[in-house]
Amino acid sequence: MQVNEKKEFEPVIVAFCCNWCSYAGADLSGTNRLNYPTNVKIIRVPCSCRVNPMFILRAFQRGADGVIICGCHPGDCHYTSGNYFARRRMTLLFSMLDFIGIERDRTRVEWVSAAEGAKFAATMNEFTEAVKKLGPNRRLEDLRCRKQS
Amino acid sequence: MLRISLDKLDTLFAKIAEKQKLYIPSDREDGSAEYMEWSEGRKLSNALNTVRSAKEFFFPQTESLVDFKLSGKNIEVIDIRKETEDFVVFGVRACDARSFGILDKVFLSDPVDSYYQNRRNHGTIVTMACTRPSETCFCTAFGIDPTAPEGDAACFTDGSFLYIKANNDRGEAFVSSVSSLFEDGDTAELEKVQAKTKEVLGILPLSGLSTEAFGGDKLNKLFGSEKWAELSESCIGCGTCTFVCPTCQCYDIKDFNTGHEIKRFRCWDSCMYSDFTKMAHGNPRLTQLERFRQRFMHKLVYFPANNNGELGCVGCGRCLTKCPISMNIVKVMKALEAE
Amino acid sequence: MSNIKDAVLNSYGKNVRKCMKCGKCSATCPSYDEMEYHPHQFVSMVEKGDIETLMKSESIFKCLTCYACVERCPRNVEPARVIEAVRFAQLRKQGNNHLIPDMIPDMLDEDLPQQAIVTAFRKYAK
Amino acid sequence: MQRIGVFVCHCGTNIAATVDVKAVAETLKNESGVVFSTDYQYMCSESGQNIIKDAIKEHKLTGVVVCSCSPRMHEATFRKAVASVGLNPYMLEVANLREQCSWIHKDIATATEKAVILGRAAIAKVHLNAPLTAGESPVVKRALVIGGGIAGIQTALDIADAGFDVDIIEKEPTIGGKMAQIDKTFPTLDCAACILTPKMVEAAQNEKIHIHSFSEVADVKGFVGNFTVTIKKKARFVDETKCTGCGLCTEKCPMKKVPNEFNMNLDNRTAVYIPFAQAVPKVARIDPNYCLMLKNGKCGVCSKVCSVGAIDYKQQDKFIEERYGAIVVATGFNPIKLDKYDEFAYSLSPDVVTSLELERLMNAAGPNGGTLLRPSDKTHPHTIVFVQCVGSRCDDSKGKPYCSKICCMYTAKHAMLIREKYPDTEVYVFYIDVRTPGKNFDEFYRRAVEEYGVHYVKGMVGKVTPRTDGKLAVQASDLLSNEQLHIDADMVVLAAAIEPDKTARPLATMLTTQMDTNDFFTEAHPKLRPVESATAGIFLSGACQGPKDIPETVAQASAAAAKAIGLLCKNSITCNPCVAHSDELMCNGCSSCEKVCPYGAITYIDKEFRMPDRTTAIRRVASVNPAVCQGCGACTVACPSGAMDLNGFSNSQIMAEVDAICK
Amino acid sequence: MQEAIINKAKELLADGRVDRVIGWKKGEFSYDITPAVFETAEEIDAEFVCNDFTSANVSKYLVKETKKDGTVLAFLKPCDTYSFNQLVKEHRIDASKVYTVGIPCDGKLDPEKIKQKGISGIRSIEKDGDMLKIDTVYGDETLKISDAMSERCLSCKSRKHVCYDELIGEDGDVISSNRFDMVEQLENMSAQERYDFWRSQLSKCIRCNACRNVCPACTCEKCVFDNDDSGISNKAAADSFEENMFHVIRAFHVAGRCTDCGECSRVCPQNIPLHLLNRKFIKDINSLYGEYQAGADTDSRAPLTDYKQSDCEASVVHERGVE
Repeated sequence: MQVNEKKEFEPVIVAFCCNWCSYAGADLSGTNRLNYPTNVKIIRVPCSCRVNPMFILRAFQRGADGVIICGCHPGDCHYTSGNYFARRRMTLLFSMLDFIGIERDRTRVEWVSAAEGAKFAATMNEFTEAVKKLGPNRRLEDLRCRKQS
Repeated sequence: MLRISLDKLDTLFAKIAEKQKLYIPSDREDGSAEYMEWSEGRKLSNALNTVRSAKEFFFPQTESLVDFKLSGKNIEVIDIRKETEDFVVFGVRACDARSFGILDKVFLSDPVDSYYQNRRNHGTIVTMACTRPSETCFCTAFGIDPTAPEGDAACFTDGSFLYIKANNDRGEAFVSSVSSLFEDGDTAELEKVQAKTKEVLGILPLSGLSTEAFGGDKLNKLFGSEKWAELSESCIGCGTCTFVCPTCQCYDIKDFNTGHEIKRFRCWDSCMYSDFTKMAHGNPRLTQLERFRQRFMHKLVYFPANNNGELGCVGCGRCLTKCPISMNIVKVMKALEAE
Repeated sequence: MSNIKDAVLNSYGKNVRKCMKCGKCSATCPSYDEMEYHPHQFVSMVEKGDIETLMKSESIFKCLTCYACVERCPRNVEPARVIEAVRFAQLRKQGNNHLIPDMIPDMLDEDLPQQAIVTAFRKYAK
Repeated sequence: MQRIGVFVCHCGTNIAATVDVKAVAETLKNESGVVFSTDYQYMCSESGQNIIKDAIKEHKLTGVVVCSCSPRMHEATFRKAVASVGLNPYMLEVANLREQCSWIHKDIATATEKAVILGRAAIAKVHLNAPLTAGESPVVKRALVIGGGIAGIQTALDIADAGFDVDIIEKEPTIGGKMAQIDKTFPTLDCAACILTPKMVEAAQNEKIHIHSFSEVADVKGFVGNFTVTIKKKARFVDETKCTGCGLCTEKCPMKKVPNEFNMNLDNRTAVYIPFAQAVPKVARIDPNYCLMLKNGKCGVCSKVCSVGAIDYKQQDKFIEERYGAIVVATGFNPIKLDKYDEFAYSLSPDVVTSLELERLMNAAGPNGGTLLRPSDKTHPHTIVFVQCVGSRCDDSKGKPYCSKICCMYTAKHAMLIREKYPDTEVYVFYIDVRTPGKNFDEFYRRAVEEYGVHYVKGMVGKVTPRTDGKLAVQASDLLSNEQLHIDADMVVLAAAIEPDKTARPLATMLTTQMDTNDFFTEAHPKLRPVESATAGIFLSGACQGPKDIPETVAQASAAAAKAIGLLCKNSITCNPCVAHSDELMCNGCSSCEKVCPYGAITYIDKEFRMPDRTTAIRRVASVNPAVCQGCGACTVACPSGAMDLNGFSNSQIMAEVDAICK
Repeated sequence: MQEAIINKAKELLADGRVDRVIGWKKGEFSYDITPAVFETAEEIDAEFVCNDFTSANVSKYLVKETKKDGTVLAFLKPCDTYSFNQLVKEHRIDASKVYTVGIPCDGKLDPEKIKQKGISGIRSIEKDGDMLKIDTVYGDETLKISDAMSERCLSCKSRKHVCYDELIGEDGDVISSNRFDMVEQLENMSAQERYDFWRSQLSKCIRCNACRNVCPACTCEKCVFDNDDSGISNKAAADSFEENMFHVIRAFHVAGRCTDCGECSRVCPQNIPLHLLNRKFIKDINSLYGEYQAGADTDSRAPLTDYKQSDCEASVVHERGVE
């Protein structure tokens, strides 16, 4: 990979997607050839309620610039109540991150069903743009993990 | 003795900081004092002592030792050691000054700890005599005179002047580097202050504390004491006492995987922690009683046993003020003494 | 016009869209026959924003505020409060006196308590 | 250290066109633990699978990463392939290079870079994979149906028909439920008893079906395939096995003034009674609240007249324990109490009745022998007003927020029946909306209006006032003509909302199933799993899940039966190996995990542990039942100490993926 | 007060109702008081103390004490009863082995606050009306009691004992306190200001774990930060994210369980206002999911193990006013 001069900031974005809705939605946006940036890397989890706040902080520690959690729409959880728990946990966590001065736009929860390929792609485009605007995550990264260029 | 008016301290600090980094105790917004790097406008604290001791300048809480880099399937070992720059720590109290002697015995005896040695070689310790000891002070029990502190150079104050005196070669060099700001002056006022301070030392509540009952030969007597159970009962197993202690020198070495390299670092450890000195088989001290006992036995018995009877405590009193449950070495000494 | 609607909705403080048009309010209203617009119409006209018409109508003063409709409305729309809100909107308009002292002698009734007249002035006169 | 093989699929040009697959395979070769890396046209093809199998054998691979299409597509295929050569199928991970990489990106350089990162994440995860084995748990081949109404009966009949034993628990002395009280059914107007009682008899006679009438569920333990249920057989003071249902005792009983609940308390029965003529089981019961013998110890007439000696005044509640593989809940509904609706004068006038009471008034076996008479003076009513949505669609605390669904249709039925039998009667129906979705439903309603001349009025009744002349003054609104109507009615019929039976809530707690705020059981998925509860092995039948009419209830009953049969057919259930497990040494016993588990898979046990100070102590620790756990992972996050972890998606595995992506 | 408590302890020991007493023990000075277990009336007479400095919350010790045989008597201040209840709720304390006696509290004094006023060489501290008379080796000093009061006691949430077997003195009420003022003040700052505030505070952390070890909600058999397998264990106190991670995760782990007893801030040797993190969670929970006070009862569902279908979306954080 060549190092371009004055390379545009390319954020690292981690997307946690529940296996039943959002991961399938992501697959669908692929099947429909809907474009979204390569910055987004998806991690498959059984349910949005599997996402431990630790994972999110870990991602930021390791230099991720944005973290998005996608799950089934409220009421549609494969496990009936998982996304409701996830919603409370993430709301409180994001509020706390906001409280300690972390940019709000680095975190997001979005409900994407297996049929919403277009929504998935649109969400990822929008989220990547928002994170790009913020620039690199400097407040949450662990200095030891910063890449020496 | 050489002296400088206290209102000229800023000039003195500026002069020192010209050539090297200068650290002085300064007040934080929460009311406690901490060593901070001096820069224009930073004021010397009047506090008796800092929350953390000055040991951090030579034995930092966390420091990287070596890096390992993986490229393909090869591991590259990177020595990240660099020669430290010269620095001055100003305003160290007599108790903390004594602690370096204790740390030196651990880190500079064979095998020498090169990371520590590197810093020791580049750091100048300028001490400050006490004028207002507190009820938690008991340095005199360890033969320390807070009105005449050790260190490379010692400073004294009578309220209007700062007096300076070199204690060794490094101190001489330091004093001569700043002596242009000083003038020779009369010490009568200073002597009065010192006499007053000595008087106060005599009436402090802990002034009569005796160390008679401790030392390297007291192992068998003290190890099995029934008092340990009672003393350790309410210990919550935090590391506050060890981390604020100027003489605690235990550390752990761990690896941190950053994803692109492994950083091997060492960091302060506390014998109060359940995973202290954890080995393949587990932890040798399973209960808080054993861990608690370890800390005080180390200071009062094991250390003197290996170091010609010198006790591992300097009586700074930090653990007396900071322990969440107010259990401390004085209570331990008094309880064991009664045995 | 919309600010009148906003003002009415604001003083009403509930959601007119909850109405499912069952008509129980009108069914229950003791002043129904006196009214040009009936309680259920109030709700739907306020929702549509057709408030001027209501304000001009005498119906707003026919409501006894007996709260039968409030008590019985299954959707918690509470039509009496809608009517009250429209009435206030009308009363708060400057220069509209619905009660002037000259009208009193004709209306006087021996049994009418003095306090009612005072209250009526407070409510209906500017 | 794992020995990992990486297999990069071209998927024809699907992947290879935008991802440099050779470069991916080459780069991933350098990852730690990777001992083999290759690419191939179609990994899912037989020859592609053989490449994987051969490599496993040749390179002694302990882990496999396939970089191909979505794992939702071919994960199962590849798992089968690796299992066929003896590698645990859960040692395989799929990196999604097609749907989530090649198909969405255009630039080869960046797509390839992303593909490498996705591959690295999969490799990082495989490093921490552990072989997983699916557990098995046996299935008890017997089902329990809770509730003996039409839903329960139909479910039981279907399950029995498939050859499985099935028990029905009915809390009343007879099965039959609400349908037994109904006169005629819409939209065909055939007699309810004529179609229900044969089914009741069929259930009674089927040797696979065992009816526990006048019984309740006292306790439920266990999990799918293996429930243990304690049944409380309430004392009926008549020996079921001896009573022949001859009815002599009921004739002789001197206590004749007991309100007859089967006829909605519109007439009386005796203290010893059989609920109705076609009751199943046709066994008498003594009502201890009224029986003179049981109350005062003075009477004993029934005992004297019973020729088989079935009367047993000393009978006690009995508890029996049974084991079941599946449980079907069919607890049904009740009309709500109308005591909060003073405006309709329900408690003031006997001539204001609920629809279910009207059913009994019109029924041939009812209090008036089938002639519709006013309850107050037994005269023929000439004007009848029906009020719809009484307590349904209410946003207040008095009623229910939902539509009770059946009222529109049964009211049309009542109106039609009355107009047919008594053409001189004027019938008004006050409605908010008329809802008739269903086969032949709207036609039925239109017939009531067009052929039978029922007056449907869009509006609501505001007030019913009983007058001294015996009439009911009905004040209502007609919204379409914008007028207030005043009708002098002889009778007012209220379509009361229906609500789940009161026994449902405690039952749901015992079954660890979920309920909505209205106490209807929650289905596992509102669209795709409508007859299953979220708790494995518990199925839902009839109105306990939501308001339903008879055809819908029966359809759901059969569907629930089919689901139960599907379970009972199996000798054992293979459990999903990706389930949660608790590290007992770290578990605090705080119960957080238990509270978020939607399946009740977590229980707490007291276990003895060796403590650090070499003593032993009993600690409360969580224990996951792998047969019940579905692997959502809610518990793993609720657990503060990290004692709870999920196989296949462990904390360390997910964090390794995070690290690999962020590196 | 102390006398009544001592008499109660001796009485309960004497009639065999309890086998041990957990309370506080005299120190070297008037303020350095240590929680302790007493077994005999003699020990109690000699060393038991309950005064303005007995601020340690003893409820967490009951986790350990109730694993032993016999019944233990615990003296609980109003705020301690919330911790006790919460621990009972989480099955950490076997309530049948504890006899709880509620004792009144009108705020405890913070020795550090006294010393920060420059008062040194303290020999004794006595109350005199609303003033403290302090005898020091440097002469007599006076200080307003409110100036020496613990920060947490100045915003006390409740003087009501939520559980007790017996009560000494009168029970108080839940107080509508100003405890969220500082949280609100921070919320109204800009993100940069908030970041600067927390970075300056959290960078003081020396990872001594006192906050965690004293916290009655932190009773894990093994803390994730001590567990090498958890993936987030770390002893290093690097001046970077590690600090934030520790405190944020710790606050999250106790969210919905923290009773706001304030022990974390009391014991922090670096005076980091850690309770603000917990209070932020409490404030959010109260405003988003309805008022909830952990420890107020032993059977309600904690907010994070509960949900409503109508809960707000996480985007509520984005919709807030100040950026």
